[in-house]
Amino acid sequence: MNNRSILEAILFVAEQPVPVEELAEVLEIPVETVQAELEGLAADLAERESGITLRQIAGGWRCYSHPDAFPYLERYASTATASRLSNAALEVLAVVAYRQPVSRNQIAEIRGVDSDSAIRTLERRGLIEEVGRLPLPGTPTIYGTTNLFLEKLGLQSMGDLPPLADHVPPATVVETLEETFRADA
Amino acid sequence: MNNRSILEAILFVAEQPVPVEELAEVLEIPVETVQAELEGLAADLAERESGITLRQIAGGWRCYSHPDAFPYLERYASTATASRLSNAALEVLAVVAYRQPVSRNQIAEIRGVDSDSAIRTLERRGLIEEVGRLPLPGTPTIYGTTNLFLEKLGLQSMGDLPPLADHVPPATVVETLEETFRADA
Amino acid sequence: MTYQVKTAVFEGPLDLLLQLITRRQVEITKLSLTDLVSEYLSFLDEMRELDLEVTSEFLLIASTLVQLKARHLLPDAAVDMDEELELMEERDRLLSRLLACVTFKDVAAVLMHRLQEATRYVERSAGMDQAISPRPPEVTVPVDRLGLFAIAARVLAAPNGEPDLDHLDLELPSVEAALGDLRSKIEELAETSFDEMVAHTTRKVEVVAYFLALLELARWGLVEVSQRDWLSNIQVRRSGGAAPENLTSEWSRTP
Repeated sequence: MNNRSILEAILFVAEQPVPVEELAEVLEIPVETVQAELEGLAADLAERESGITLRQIAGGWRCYSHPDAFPYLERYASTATASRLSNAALEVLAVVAYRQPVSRNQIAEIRGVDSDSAIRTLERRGLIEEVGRLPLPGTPTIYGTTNLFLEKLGLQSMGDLPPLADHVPPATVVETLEETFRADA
Repeated sequence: MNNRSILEAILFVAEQPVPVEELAEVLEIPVETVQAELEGLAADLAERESGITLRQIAGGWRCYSHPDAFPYLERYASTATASRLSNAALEVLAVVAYRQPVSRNQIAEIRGVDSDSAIRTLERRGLIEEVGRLPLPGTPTIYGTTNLFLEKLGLQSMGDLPPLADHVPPATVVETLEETFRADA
Repeated sequence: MTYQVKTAVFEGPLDLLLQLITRRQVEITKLSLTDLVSEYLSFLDEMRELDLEVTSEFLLIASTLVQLKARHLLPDAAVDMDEELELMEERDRLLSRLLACVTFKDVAAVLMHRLQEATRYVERSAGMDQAISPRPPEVTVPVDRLGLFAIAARVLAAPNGEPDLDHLDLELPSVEAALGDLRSKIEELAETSFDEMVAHTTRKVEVVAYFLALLELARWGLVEVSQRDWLSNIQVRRSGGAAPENLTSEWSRTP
């Protein structure tokens, strides 16, 4: 796989502008080479009239959908798939519902994966909201569910959610451990 | 902006696989045209060795980074890769995939060993789920695979799984086994 | 000791039988029922000695095998037709279960391969850019309260997924290596701070390894550590004492 394709793959999944130095480090090639490849890639995308554009912005590079596609994206956003929450978003929603108030880091820790974009989605959809800040370095935001959440789930109050405590016996953890020791021959 | 670019832009922002019918509605063109354009786009991306691939999966289309770029993405994001399933869990998953809907007892019968903890693991990972109850004493739960299973395995539908017959041991093995166990040999 | 190694690799009676069979697959055409039965039985003995759980399933298979072997050794003995039929049925059942077991083991390997392949495809989850993204008119939550509860139970029950020892082994930084590094640094510098010592690390777990190593050094009396208050940098100073011979850390890895 060539450098340009690797850069394309990274910028495809990136959730914010990536500084050219960071890309150079990941690929273990000089910064100048990265810069040249990115300029080439951006020109390429523009030339073949791709639906994706690559732009140097806010100290880094990032992929965006092409502005001309905007009216269609708007229509797509109102379709069933786009307005349905993804599996990742549902998992984050479940965590927030049962563990609120909860911080970004706590959510990521529970799920074992970075959950920032799912959190953003839920915030944008009005299902969760900032409810405060933790008195820690960086004063991390903590999240809780909204009234819209109650409405969407047909709940009168949070008390209507089935209680979790009785359903998570610590035994399962023990069993998982046990299985890992036993079965993975 | 041409149809192919619009589709590319939509699939770039999509957070889950998008059914072809939905895309047809957004673009107001026939389903067949969309399907053809998507196949063309997928071939295009593959041909120019793009870092992005387009795949038909779990009932829709979705963009992914190219698998060859994975080691670099891991370095970029230090992605927590999903922890591996144990052999026991994989075997249970295989049984459920091909014999669904299937009960706990039926699974244990096939594997010759109690499989409860592996079933729980798979359920927790969202790969299998309760799909009903048998009308028997104790109303045993029966299990089936989920949509997440399709997605995690890169399958479009259950029909994409290789036929079970392909995995039955070759005739020579069967014969030898049979011969060994034959009393009047 | 070898028993434990052996017994750890099979799961249940069918699995055991399969392993005994495939162990000789080199010469599968010369598979002898007699050998197979004696091995199976000796295994059951071993398991009993080790106090492993021998279920009725193990015994059932053993008795079928023994019966088959007896019939095998005495082909001309007068037999009860009913018993004979029953034995044949039992044999066929065992055979078909073995075959099903082999088949699904094979499928499991394929599924694992596919799962591994699929994780290499990474999807974009950033969604639309906030600046240009239109607000969706109506969000749909595709589950009800019980569905959400089920998801919460699943996600919260297994923080960070399954514990996987293989992974741990590969990815955990070694405390021993950190110990070695710290010792040479402290020899060189005489006085430094914890922040400086871990300045080169990139992962939190590495910092943890260094911290554990530092505690170990302090315990051995090789360094003195001090801290002004609980958030301030930890100061590390080489203490006068010579290093005792043959220090072993409790973090040493046993092979």
